[in-house]
Amino acid sequence: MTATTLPGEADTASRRLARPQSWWQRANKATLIMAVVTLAVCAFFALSSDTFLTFANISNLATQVAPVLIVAVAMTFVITAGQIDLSVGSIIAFVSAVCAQLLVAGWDSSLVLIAGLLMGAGWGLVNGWFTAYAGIPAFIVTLATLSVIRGIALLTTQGFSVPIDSSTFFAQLGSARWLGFSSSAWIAVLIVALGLVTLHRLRFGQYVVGIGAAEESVRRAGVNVRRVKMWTLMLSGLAAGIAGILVAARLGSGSANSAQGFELTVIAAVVLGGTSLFGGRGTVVGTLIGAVLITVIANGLTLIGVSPFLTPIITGTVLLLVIWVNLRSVGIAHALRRLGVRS
Amino acid sequence: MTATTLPGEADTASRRLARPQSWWQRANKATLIMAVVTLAVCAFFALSSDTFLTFANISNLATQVAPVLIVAVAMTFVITAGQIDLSVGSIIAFVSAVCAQLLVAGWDSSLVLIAGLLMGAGWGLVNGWFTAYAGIPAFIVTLATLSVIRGIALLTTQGFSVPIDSSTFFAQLGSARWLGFSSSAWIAVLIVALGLVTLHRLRFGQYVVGIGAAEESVRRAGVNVRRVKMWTLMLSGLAAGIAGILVAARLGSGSANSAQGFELTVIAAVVLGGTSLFGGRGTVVGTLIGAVLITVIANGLTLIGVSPFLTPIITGTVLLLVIWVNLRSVGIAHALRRLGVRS
Amino acid sequence: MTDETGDLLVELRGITKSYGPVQSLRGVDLTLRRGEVLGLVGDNGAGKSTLMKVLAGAVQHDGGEIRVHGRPVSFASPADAQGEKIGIVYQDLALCDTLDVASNLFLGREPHRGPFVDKRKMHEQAAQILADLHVKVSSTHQEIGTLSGGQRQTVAIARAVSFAPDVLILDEPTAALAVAEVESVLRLITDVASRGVGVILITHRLQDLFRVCDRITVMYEGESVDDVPIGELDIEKLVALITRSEPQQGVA
Amino acid sequence: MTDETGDLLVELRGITKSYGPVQSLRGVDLTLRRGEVLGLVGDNGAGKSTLMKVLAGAVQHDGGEIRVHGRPVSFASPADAQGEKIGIVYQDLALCDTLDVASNLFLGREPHRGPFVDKRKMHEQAAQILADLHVKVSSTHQEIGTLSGGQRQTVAIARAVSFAPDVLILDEPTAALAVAEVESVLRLITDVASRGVGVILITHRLQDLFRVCDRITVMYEGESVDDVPIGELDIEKLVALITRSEPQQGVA
Amino acid sequence: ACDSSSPAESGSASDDGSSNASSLPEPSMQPEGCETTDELEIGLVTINLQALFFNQINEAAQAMADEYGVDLQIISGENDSVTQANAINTLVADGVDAIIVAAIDTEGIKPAIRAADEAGVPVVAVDAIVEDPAVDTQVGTANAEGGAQIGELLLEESGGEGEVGIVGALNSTIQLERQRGFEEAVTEGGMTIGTVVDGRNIQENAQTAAENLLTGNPDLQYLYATGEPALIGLAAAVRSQAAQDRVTVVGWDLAEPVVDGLEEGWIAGVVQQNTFEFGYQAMAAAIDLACGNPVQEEYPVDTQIVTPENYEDYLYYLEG
Ligand SMILES: Nc1ncnc2c1ncn2[C@@H]1O[C@H](COP(=O)(O)OP(=O)(O)OP(=O)(O)O)[C@@H](O)[C@H]1O
Ligand SMILES: Nc1ncnc2c1ncn2[C@@H]1O[C@H](COP(=O)(O)OP(=O)(O)OP(=O)(O)O)[C@@H](O)[C@H]1O
Ligand SMILES: [Mg+2]
Ligand SMILES: [Mg+2]
Repeated sequence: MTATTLPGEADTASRRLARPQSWWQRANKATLIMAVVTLAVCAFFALSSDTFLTFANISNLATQVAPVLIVAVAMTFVITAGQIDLSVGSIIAFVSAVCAQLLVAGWDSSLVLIAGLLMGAGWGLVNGWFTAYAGIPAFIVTLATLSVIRGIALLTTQGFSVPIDSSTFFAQLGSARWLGFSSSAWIAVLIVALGLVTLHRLRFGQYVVGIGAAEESVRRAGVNVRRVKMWTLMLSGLAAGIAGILVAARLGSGSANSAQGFELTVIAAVVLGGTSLFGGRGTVVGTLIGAVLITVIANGLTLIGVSPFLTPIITGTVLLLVIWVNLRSVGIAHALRRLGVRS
Repeated sequence: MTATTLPGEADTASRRLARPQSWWQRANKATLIMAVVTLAVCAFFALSSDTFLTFANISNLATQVAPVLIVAVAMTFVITAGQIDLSVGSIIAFVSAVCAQLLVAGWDSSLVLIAGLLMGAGWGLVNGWFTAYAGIPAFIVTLATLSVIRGIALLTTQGFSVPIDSSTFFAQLGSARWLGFSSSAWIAVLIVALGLVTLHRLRFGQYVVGIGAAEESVRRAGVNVRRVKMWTLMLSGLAAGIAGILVAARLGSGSANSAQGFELTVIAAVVLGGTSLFGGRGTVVGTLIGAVLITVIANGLTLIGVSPFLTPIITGTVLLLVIWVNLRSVGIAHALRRLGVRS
Repeated sequence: MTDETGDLLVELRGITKSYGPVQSLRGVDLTLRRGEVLGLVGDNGAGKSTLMKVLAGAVQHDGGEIRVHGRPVSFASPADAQGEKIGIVYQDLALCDTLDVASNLFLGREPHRGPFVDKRKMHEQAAQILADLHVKVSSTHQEIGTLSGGQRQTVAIARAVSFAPDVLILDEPTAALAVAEVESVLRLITDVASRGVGVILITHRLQDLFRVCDRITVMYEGESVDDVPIGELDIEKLVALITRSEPQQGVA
Repeated sequence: MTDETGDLLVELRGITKSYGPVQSLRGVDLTLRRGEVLGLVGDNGAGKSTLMKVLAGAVQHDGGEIRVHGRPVSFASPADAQGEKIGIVYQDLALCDTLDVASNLFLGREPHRGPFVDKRKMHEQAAQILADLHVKVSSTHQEIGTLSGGQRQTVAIARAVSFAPDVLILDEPTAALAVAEVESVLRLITDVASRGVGVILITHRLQDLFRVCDRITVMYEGESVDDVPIGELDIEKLVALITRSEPQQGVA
Repeated sequence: ACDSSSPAESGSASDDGSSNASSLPEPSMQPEGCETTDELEIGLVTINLQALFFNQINEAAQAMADEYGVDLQIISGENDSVTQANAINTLVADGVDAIIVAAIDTEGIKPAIRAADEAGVPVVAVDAIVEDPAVDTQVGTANAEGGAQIGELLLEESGGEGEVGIVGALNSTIQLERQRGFEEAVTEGGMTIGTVVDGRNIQENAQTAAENLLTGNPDLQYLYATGEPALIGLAAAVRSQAAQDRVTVVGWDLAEPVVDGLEEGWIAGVVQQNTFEFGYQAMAAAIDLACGNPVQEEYPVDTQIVTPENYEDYLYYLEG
């Protein structure tokens, strides 16, 4: 009854409403702080070890972080959608072992690469189908396939670590370098970029976030939530397939013993990066930082020659500390910002 | 305006409202079906192996299921409250290793027992404090302490297992039997009973369920949700302490390398039992069934002489199958019920 | 405003739905014509929301028939109902708390350029729609979870309307709205109805029904018990129909 | 019905609250006397619910002072506010979906016998309370998550009332209720007020305010802008106060 | 008690062994056996199925069991001592005639073994030495001694000076023993122990750890790996860091990627346990125990040191 709309009023109102956010508003404060903390950790290691900042070590770091990062980016989608994938380590073992066997059997490298990707995606599809269409919680499904997939890999290899002929293209993938960085590192960069675009720029990403927040609401919006959920798990399977190929290529052998406990490292990286385990919030940049942080800690502690007995203790403590600082510092960031505005 | 309440009307209405539910209404259908499936699995093994139903084997089974079950009951509370505890395996290793060392150092068994319980509860308290009061997600906290706790255990033992003198009361706890069942089994029974009462009859249990469903609502109801959350994690730590003592007593040694991956088995048992990983729904009876099912599968497959390579494959497949049947069968149960009513 | 001879948009016959032992719908009939505003009333727990969820495909009914545009349909999912151009504002709103206002508004049909969501366009269009509806939010970038109850509800209404549906279902759309916003929504209803859309309005604000409805369907304990043109009713009679008692003198 | 000379139950002075960049409350004053029914009105997003969360201890304010019974208090948690006998029905109800009706009703103060929750007594008492309030649910064993919107709301009201608070805050308690239930709630409000309880009623149904309130406080964009005895108002004036415009002729 | 030839010969017998149809080397001893061997049931509880090492023990045991018609039930301990204890209890309940066990935790296995002994089931310990009267027969070598042997070899290479980096597995008692024996030998010989890293018994973890070890210690000359995954990971790390020219590596357990290193000479020596003999002798002892025949208390199986000179003689271990 008092809606006396002047001409153009709605227009200015709408312009005000859609005003793009400033860089600071858009930035995820927690991720920013996390980046700062990671830099601080790096600075500490750089001061304590001469080798840490050498190009050789940085290149090493990039290679070492690659498999974790690749799977963690995909896992970011899985966790953001409120699911989880515990089978990634087993898929890596499976793909690396079977690829090596196929190479031994005389398959061409390119075929084996394709087979590796298909196997990864295939296992992901199995996980996804049981989760999305049979309605079994992803935790259970992937816990079961974790055991099944590694079991099959063990069965086929009988415990042998299957060597990969270093003259094959497959093996060279492990040692190929470009601008001083390994192929693994470049692939990881590519996948992070793809992950960023997919989560923040594609409908799929919107639905993944939405499903994590309120699956039923997304379903009622007419989205095929089952397909989206299946896709997330397929992506993590595919990523594990890629990681399996890279691990095998780098080691020059495929083994069913690879990547045990890998899932926990990956999930740690994702959650450390600020993605909520209950779904609905996820960031690929955070995952990148989380994966780098975990790898840097392992690398740095070795470089400064810490006893292997102390390594897990220090790693755990640092993780806890980092998250703690991070949580506190959303407040700190606002306080700083307010100071900045005032001055 | 049409509220023409006749005298006594409210009374009959209230009696109708509070009418106790029938046994069938109260029963958790999923748990019932799960019990039926577990019985079916047992029947299968009983038919395939003469030994399965011997008293010796059943007594074995009871001993084998005990540590998993003890921790799983506590984990039911943790998961129902929407938390998780990944550090239970490490706590078991820690308690078993340190208890053995204390015994070697000449402490009296009773003191060591108390120390073991305190250590378990103490680590649980650490987990709980960081989760409830520092606000760090339980997954991260316990992932970090998982690494720290086992690290400390490894450090103190230098990775070697510490023998326990079999003449101590502590060691005898491992071999003590009553009515043919081991002390572990009886303790597990006791803890299941305590768990049942606590979850379904105490306020604490109500709050645990409520916090899992809607933490903020419980907080607004004036409940100290932080304390409740801390308690759940302390309970799982304590349970892990008990399990650690029993494992050490049974093995006659304490090792920092025991119970690796134990957390996954425990969580599998809990989730298999129908407790929701997202919190808000939990059943101790379901957990009991889940733990028994997992143990029976391992035991049965050994008895019927399945190849060890096939064991993980079969185990995973059976788990998936069981859950699948279970999900379908809530519908089946209703259908059966309806048939039953009609006939 | 309405077109009494308009063709039948929606026809529900004998819809039943049980949740385990609870029988929420025991046989409901309902019809909706093009350009008509139908008021659906009933006591708390009468089954109104359940019925609307069935019509929107969010819930599958056990028995009975749904006809849209005269054709029998069966909705396996909300997407199917959307395909028949049925739009709905759910009583619980069905929003995603961690997505921003614009994303919620366009959930499921984001404007896109090639494979990419066109975020700028999405926010601009969202701002336009919200400004048109006089929705009071400060930015289309705000997360839905941080909005006030009324703000959330207006976003949900904006969402349903912007689908340009043939059938618009509003399940207590004004429950949390302030006076001016209620007026906007009522105006909106007559607006869309005059463009030929069939509207089903569920509300407990009976006086609103008299301002926009053409016909009232009354539900009681899971059944449709009355179907009366608005002209034959006054507020006391309506209350009596809802509570299944004789009309009384005192009026709320 | 009210006692104008009654002692001051609640006094809020200059309450402010920001969520990051959003300033929800910019300085709100409010007073409530014993036995008084205070209407709190304002546009959507005006900050009414936020203010009530502050008063109920669910949210901590940034600045300003809260006095209860004349003593300055600071609520670190809802438990503290309950300690001062402040009861509230939240706009979002704050129920636990997987608990049953009786458990929700008694959450935080379950009847117990020794260390055990006395489930039978709990269900009996719950049934009594619900029957007294004419709440239409089929069983106290039903899970809250499966109730209809109106049923949930009545349970939340029953919950707040059964605390026997000194201060009762009702944040849009009748939004989802059917006519008869609204009447019950209004009757309930006058009832408890006559027993000396101070009631704060937030609602967008302005006509209800005139039936039960003694005084109206108006909020606008995070500030309290008016505080007027009900006698000085009619519905047009009230609408004008809420929307900050001149009173007009046409009435909703 | 048996018609055993000297166990040391078995290594040189490899050439005939690999031409054998089953591709397994010939056993160096056979059980005396009895009439009822084809009714016997024997359980074998191993550590895990992921290492070639244990699978070869299993293979050999299975081959001999097949030959005598014995029903062999193999159970994986999945790296968990409780699982092993459970397995032994279950086997006893099942009424097997003998149990062979490769213990994860040489202390923690004792109560289960004692229970088996009380139930009248004879127990053979293979690989890891379990010092308990309930064990009827021990088959295997002391891991600490093997570590010392390879330490001696490294001392020869280094001339008794320099620093050794170690890639270990802290979660394996056996490998910790190997590490301890090695450390004692080389420090006595004048070398020092440098950085120790934990490969967690997983190849790519070992690789990452070894890479960090190599980068962090650019002057490091000598390296030691305590098990198969550690050695494979270490070898991959040496290649990826192109450190073949500056390092000398010793370790445990022959594997295909290791052979290249031996060929190129930067792997100076590998301790290879005679896994097949472990399997055969354990099985033979188990059968004899089940038959009630007398057996020796110990069957020492010599460890073999594979070097760039003799590695070709040992390649039969890698034929799957
Ligand atoms: N998922 C469910 N499980 C069990 N019972 C349910 C479920 N959903 C609804 N019901 C029951 O069905 C009945 C009808 O609910 P519905 O939400 O349709 O009522 P309504 O007419 O919309 O009421 P209101 O006016 O309060 O919104 C209620 O008694 C409710 O308890
Ligand atoms: N957690 C939060 N984060 C950010 N902004 C918030 C948060 N909670 C509330 N707000 C903002 O504060 C303002 C006041 O909200 P509030 O819920 O108090 O309004 P209200 O007066 O109750 O409105 P309604 O009548 O619609 O219920 C709104 O603009 C809302 O967007
Ligand atoms: Mg409804
Ligand atoms: Mg509000």
